[in-house]
Amino acid sequence: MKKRTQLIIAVAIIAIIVVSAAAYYYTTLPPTRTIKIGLVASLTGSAADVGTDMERAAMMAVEEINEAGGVYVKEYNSKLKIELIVGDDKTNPQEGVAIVTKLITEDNVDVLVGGFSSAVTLASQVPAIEHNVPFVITGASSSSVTRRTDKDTSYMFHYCTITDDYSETIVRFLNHTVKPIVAPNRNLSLALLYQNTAYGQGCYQSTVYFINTLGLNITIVAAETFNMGDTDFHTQLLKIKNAKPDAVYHAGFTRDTADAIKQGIADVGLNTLYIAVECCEEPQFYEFLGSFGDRQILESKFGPQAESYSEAVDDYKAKYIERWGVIPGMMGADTYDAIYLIAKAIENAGTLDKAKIRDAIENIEMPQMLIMMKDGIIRFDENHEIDPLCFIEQMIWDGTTLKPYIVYPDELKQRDFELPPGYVPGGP
Amino acid sequence: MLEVDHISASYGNIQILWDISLNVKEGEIVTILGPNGAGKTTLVKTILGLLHPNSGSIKFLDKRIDKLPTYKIVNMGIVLVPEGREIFPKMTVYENLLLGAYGKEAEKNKDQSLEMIFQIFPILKERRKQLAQTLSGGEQQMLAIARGLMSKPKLLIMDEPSLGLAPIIVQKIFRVIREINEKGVTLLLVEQNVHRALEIANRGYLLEAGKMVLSGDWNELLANEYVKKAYLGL
Amino acid sequence: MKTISYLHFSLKNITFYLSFLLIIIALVIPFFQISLYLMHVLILMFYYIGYSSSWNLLAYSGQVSFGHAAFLGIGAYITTLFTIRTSLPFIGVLIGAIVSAFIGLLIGLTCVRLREWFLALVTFGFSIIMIALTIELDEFTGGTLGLIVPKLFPSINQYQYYFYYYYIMLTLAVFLVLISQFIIRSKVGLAFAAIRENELEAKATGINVMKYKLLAFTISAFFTGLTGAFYAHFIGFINHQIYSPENSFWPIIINVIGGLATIEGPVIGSILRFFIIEFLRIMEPWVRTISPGMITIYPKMQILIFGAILVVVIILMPKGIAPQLRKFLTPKE
Amino acid sequence: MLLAISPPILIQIIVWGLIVGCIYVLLASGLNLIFGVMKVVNFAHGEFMILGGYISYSLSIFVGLNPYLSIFVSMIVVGVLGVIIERVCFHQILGTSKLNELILSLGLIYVLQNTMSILWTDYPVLINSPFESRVLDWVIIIGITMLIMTGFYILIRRTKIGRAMRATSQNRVAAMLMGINVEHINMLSFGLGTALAATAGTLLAIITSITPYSGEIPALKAFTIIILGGLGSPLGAVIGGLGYGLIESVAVTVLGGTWRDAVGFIILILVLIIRPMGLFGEKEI
Repeated sequence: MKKRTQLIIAVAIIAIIVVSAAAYYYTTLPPTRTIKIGLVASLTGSAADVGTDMERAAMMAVEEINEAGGVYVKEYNSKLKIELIVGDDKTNPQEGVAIVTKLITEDNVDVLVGGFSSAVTLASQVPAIEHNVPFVITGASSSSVTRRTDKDTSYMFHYCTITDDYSETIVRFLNHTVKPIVAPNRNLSLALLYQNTAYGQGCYQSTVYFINTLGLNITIVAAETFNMGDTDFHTQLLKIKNAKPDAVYHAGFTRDTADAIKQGIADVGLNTLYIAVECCEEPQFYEFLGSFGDRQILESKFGPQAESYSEAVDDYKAKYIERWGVIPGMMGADTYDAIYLIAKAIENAGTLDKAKIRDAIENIEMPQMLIMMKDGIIRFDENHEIDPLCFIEQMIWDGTTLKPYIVYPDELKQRDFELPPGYVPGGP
Repeated sequence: MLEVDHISASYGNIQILWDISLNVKEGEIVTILGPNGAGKTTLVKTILGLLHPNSGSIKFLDKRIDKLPTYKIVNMGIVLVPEGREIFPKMTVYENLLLGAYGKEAEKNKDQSLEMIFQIFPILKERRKQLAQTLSGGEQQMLAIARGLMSKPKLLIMDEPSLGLAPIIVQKIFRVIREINEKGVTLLLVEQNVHRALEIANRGYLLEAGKMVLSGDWNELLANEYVKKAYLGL
Repeated sequence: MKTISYLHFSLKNITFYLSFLLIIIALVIPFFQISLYLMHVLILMFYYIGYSSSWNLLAYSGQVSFGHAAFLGIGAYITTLFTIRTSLPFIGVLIGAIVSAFIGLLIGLTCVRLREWFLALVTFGFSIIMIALTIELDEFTGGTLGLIVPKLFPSINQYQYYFYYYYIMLTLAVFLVLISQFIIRSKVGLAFAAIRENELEAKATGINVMKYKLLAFTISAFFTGLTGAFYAHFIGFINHQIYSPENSFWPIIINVIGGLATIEGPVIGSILRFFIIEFLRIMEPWVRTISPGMITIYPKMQILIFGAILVVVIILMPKGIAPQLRKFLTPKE
Repeated sequence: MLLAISPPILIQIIVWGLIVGCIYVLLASGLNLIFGVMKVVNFAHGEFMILGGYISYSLSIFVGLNPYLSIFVSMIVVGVLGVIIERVCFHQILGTSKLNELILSLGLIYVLQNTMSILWTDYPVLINSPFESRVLDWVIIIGITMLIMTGFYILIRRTKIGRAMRATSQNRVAAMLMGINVEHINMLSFGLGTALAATAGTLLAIITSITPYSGEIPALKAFTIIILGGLGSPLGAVIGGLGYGLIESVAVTVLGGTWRDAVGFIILILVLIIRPMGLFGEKEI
């Protein structure tokens, strides 16, 4: 028995070495030239639910472009196909660095796209910076990924809304729409419940910042935190209830936001207006909330569940459902756009030279796709950030399904804002 | 009844028992004598299946038991009152006794056995609701023996029942042992106290350094020069 | 008698040649044109050898820590904070290790009276408390957004950096393996072993148990901090996730799989970890071609398979691989 | 800090602590039973809990079973799985190094988490209670916990099999000598322990949502509880579990959500500095 065990182990070790070597050789064979796009997504770990959506959206964009023949690159004088290589950063900085290094040095990707968690992306973008690989970040919402000062971020592009956008839209909406109804003669009391991560803290800080700079009559009466992955918010909500807010701004992911709203209404009896951020724009969020989501608020920039507001979104939604059998989420939309953006930039550059691609991305000007821009044109500003048009959706429960309608800003408005049933205004 | 045939046994790589044979007939009191570290406890453990012999065989009522797990051996009717009592400290005296009657056969007769036991050890009846760890050493030994008896054993093995007890209690315990034997239980008694053991035993074996050095009737052993010199201090 | 000494001699030879061969291979690898990624994972492999050897030193004294990531993180954070302010990374690394050793001593003081699971859970608790502290003291530590760690050698390109770092980590790993060998063979090591085997007996033979336990904690924390500091400069980024339970469990996994309380355990365990994980990663493109349904599942399958391998290895070889390998290498009589 | 909170809300905070405490009680009692009998720490206990939650969830979705009734089904399913895992895994490494238990558990954690993630995806699920009022849910949860713990207590204290379990946990060799088949007892206690975890999981999925990963930290907390309560002491697990839930709730109120996981360990360390054997522990283990 013992000898056999030894033999098995020896054979197993040798087999692993041989197969690895063979597979390694096999995967590094020089293929015909394609445009290689590396997608960095969190497929396992605490943010795994969002990574899958990014991967699906990216695959769809790549398939569509390839079906149309590919991307014309002048240097090769032919249409090249796109090859998508997916790397899992496991929602962990160490793994992020490793996987981006792999994508760059082993798979020799031309462009990188993706990156979800801000902290992970801050770490994983470093190899991209070092190797001068253009990286279109479509998930991380902290502005620090393109504004860091210790590294040259000229190859980093931020194609998604950032926490500043969320908070600005929310406080403007509160001031414009909610305050006149709830607290016309006093300051609006706002409570925050945020994830104690870079992302949640970003939301909190930018809320404070915009209230102050815009000079709004909004007071923050409570600010509670929770850990990523927590599912129990009762204690924090009770504390918030004690502070008597007029509205609660929850900065978190799909899972914790839905949980918190449900617990707040059903368990804690905090009948107020809950504001979620666009991270929650996932089909599961609506399913999960059900009737509890009635007349609650979601800040967004891409509303596949809402009443039709953009043809591009409707098309994308239909294709996505056909391909994957589920309604698309928000994270994938940025990534989908970004792939098209990259394809366009490569075509403009006419080469696969990374510096030229970077220049082409920097100077890109193309009509908006899924994510709406304030002026309808996708372009990057001096910080390599876009200027997206965010909106506020109000979710309406019709007895069977929860459906969002845009209530702010006025140019997109589909419905008037209403207070949630049983709403209890807070105190000053 | 019990036939141990040329067994040897070891802990890991250290051999403890060499080629040991012994037998016990129904109704007898047989004693295994020997100094500390002679392998007496190991021998008992091997009989009970806590340790499996390297070679040789053990038969009980003509059935091989040397490869059986302990609980099967116990349920066949060999019961050990282990060295150092090994009672269940955080259970009451009564619960300890009930555990003695864990086997199916024993359970059927448990009321009857209890009655008998409380007759022999009235102190246990008094203390039956107390936690076992609160008993004195002598009481714990009595509990251990009583618990063994609850199993309705065919063969009761006692490992050092007199160890660490006051002489008066030892006397009482040996009286009890004889009483038990008179009720029809075969006994295998492992003892360092050669004198006392031979007083009540029919036959005896002498174990030294893992080997059987002597065997015989009680009077033969008592008369043996070596035993006299080495163990009886005569 | 003669045959025994002969066997001993030849066994020593085999292990000696084997380790010699391994080091030679390790030394020449960077001269082949291997991808940076392979360099990256090899550097991490050396890091794991160093980290688990440091953990092993504490375990050798019978004290099993479930929260070694605390020391790893302290070393990393201290060197980062120091280097950001002074731009002297090598001194930072040393200071990181010293502070970590000091914290190790303090944690050791709370742990000397504790045994087994009690000790394990208290050390684990320290690493969890460190997470909360790091988030709470965000002005200082950067909170969850973390800190960017300056490089060990500024202003060289990534290829050179990896090349240098490869040898730094290799040296660190070899150094830590040799130093553990040295400590374990010394009088101190004997005391550690005595305490591990039986604390009361060790006390009875006149060993100052408390002193040696604290010494083990301090030494182990020092080397863990050192490894963590070098690691931080390599990854270039650090946040509270360095204290994650996963990071605390890696040295245990590596040591137990490799062979607990052996010198070669950390080396074998780390090499095996490297092969299993890279093997699963290399299989990915191939798995994608078999079935499209596997696409979203495979990243999870990788971890699942890794878990299953752990279970199987532990059941088949409860003592780890090192003792099996020793038997295998020992010439039959 | 607590004084700034109005009394009705303070009461709610305390009640909530006790409800969470119920989950900890169930979880810790199961872990404690397994530890007591087998002297094995099953770090994958939290994954059995979550699996129980998912099974009840699926039953309530696909079969339409009342979640409070599905507890008993998932108890059986998870319990049987526990028995199988005891036989195939833990039994094999009994008596080897204690760290092997950790590594084995870690392997099981990886396997179970990712299996659940593949089967049920990573999105959180919540079992919808059939009742309108949440207060009723809470009363039922406390009631079910009391019911199950009473049943557990009776099983352990009053039945023959419970006696055999306690005997095995107090003195394994002596238990064998009583004719107890300790391997059966191992299987049974592992199964019972995981079944208790499954109950905790179902209740957890009713009050908050669960994901495949939400069992990791609670298992470690349960372990902290039984260490604090004295290893192997059933009453310690109950008091410890309730106390832990309460302390956690108060700590989040006073210190903030960041400290939720850390506060238990701070208390553990303080207690162990003063009493190295735990609060109710008697002798060194």
